[in-house]
Amino acid sequence: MGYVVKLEVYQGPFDLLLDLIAKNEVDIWDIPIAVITEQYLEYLYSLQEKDLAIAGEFLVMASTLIRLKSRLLLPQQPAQGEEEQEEEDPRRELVEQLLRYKFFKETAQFLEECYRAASRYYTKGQSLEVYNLKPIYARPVGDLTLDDLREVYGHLRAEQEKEAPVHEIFSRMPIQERIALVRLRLVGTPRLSFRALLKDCTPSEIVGTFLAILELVRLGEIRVVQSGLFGEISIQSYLWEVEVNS
Amino acid sequence: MTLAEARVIIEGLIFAAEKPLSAKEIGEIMELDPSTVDALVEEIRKKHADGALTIRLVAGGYQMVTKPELAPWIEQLGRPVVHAPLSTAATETLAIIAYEQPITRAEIEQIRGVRSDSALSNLLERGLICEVGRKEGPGRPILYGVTEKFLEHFGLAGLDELPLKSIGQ
Amino acid sequence: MTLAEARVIIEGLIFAAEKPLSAKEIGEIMELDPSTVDALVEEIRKKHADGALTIRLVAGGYQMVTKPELAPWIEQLGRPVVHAPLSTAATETLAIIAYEQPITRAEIEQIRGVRSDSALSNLLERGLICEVGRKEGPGRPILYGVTEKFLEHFGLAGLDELPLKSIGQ
Repeated sequence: MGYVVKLEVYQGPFDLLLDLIAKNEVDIWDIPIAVITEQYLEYLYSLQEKDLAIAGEFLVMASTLIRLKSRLLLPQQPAQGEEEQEEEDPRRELVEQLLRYKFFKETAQFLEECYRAASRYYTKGQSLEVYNLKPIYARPVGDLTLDDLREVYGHLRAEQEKEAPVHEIFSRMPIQERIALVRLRLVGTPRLSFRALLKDCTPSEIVGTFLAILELVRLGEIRVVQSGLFGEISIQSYLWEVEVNS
Repeated sequence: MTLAEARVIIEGLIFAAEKPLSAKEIGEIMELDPSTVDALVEEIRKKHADGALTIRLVAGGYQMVTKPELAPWIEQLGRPVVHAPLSTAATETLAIIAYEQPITRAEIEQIRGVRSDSALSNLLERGLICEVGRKEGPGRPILYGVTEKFLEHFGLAGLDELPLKSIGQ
Repeated sequence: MTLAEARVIIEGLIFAAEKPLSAKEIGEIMELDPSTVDALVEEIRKKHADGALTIRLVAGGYQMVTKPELAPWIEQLGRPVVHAPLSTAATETLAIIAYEQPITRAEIEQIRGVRSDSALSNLLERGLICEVGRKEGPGRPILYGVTEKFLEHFGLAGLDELPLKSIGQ
């Protein structure tokens, strides 16, 4: 006489534990850890028998339960003479996590009901094609005031007096980042073609890469070799040579 | 503009809009008080009492929809399901984000007790959540929040329609 | 199914369908005679006489639309009112143009020290600046100036009402 093990799908170890607690009709604040641990492990074994993979989180919880069980088995040493100290229940943290999860699990069920109700309402099937105009700006400058404008302008002029304008070409990709990229590409490679380095680069990235290479040459990290006029430019790493020779 | 004319215009606007229209948005277009808009929407609902349509409040806006009892008939049209149901994992993840936003992936996983990256990427892809910033601290992890589409998916007028969270229940 | 019920279902179907629905298609779903469908659609039209919606026959099918006289209102929907604040780049650019106009893009970039083309196109799109001519010289670059909309927004009668430049304040 066989019986069918009903394999329920649990969202995770909390879900499984909550189900075991409900089935055993026990108080969540007073979980019989020994019983629940046994049933929890049984469930995992049943999965194993079915050759089902057990997610790591379930195993972590199993070890937590076993640790809890052994802690509860150890006799508590009553503090003699002193006023009775409230021992922290070792199960407390787990229960709080379970309750927290339980709330969201129930909210998810509430949301599923909302969805079932909402999906019975249908919106209109066709959009009226004609209203694809550009946005208008009711307040084209937002909260900007005249004084703001004057201030901004004043600052700009003051800045300009101080120093000659410098074009920030590389606002998106500072040269430091480019240098890091080139270094990264050179890891474990004796040489790299300049062209390969520029693949898929925007113009400002190309300029940035070029400057990065000059900087790396200056730092003595690389040398740049060109076989002939208009030939492939090859970037060679000194660091790699050092690595190989050492 | 008489109130009756205003009522007709509001009906037209709600019908034609591609997304739920708030009383404020309608009010701005028509130069009307949002509370007047609300009252007129109520009138429109009444006028449609014996018809197929109604106006529901979803994601903070008004949207014209068919009455739910017509669903079996509408299904026969074979419209593709716009809002396919979510997996339990995704719904749980959404529930957490709705209450705890802004929240990181690690914090969500802490609550659910399981990895949630595929649920998250599913929700992002469907536009039900979005990145709302970065948390200060190591790695500056992404913070997630729910979108208006979330409310629409579940037919909620706003987040305050979610059940009260009684701490330590 | 009573005729009144059928009328409501037809209204819902036409509203929810993704394309204009012919009387024949409706009749097939509802097991009704196409001529009955036509008659019921006529009734629906009448029920909407004092509302915003009507049903028109297009490409051999029925389609629910707003009444034509509402068009000017509906058009407002396609033009979302944007209260987007100006970016810092756009604000700086606007300030420069207000004080230095007529001015070329290159001159603006000289002052700001950074490229300003997207700021310029943003301001053009918002109607705050416009092209006011061409500068003599190589390439004859476009000269920009502020618009009446700019003056209107800041409540200025003219440019001479701009606050005095206080440089290095």
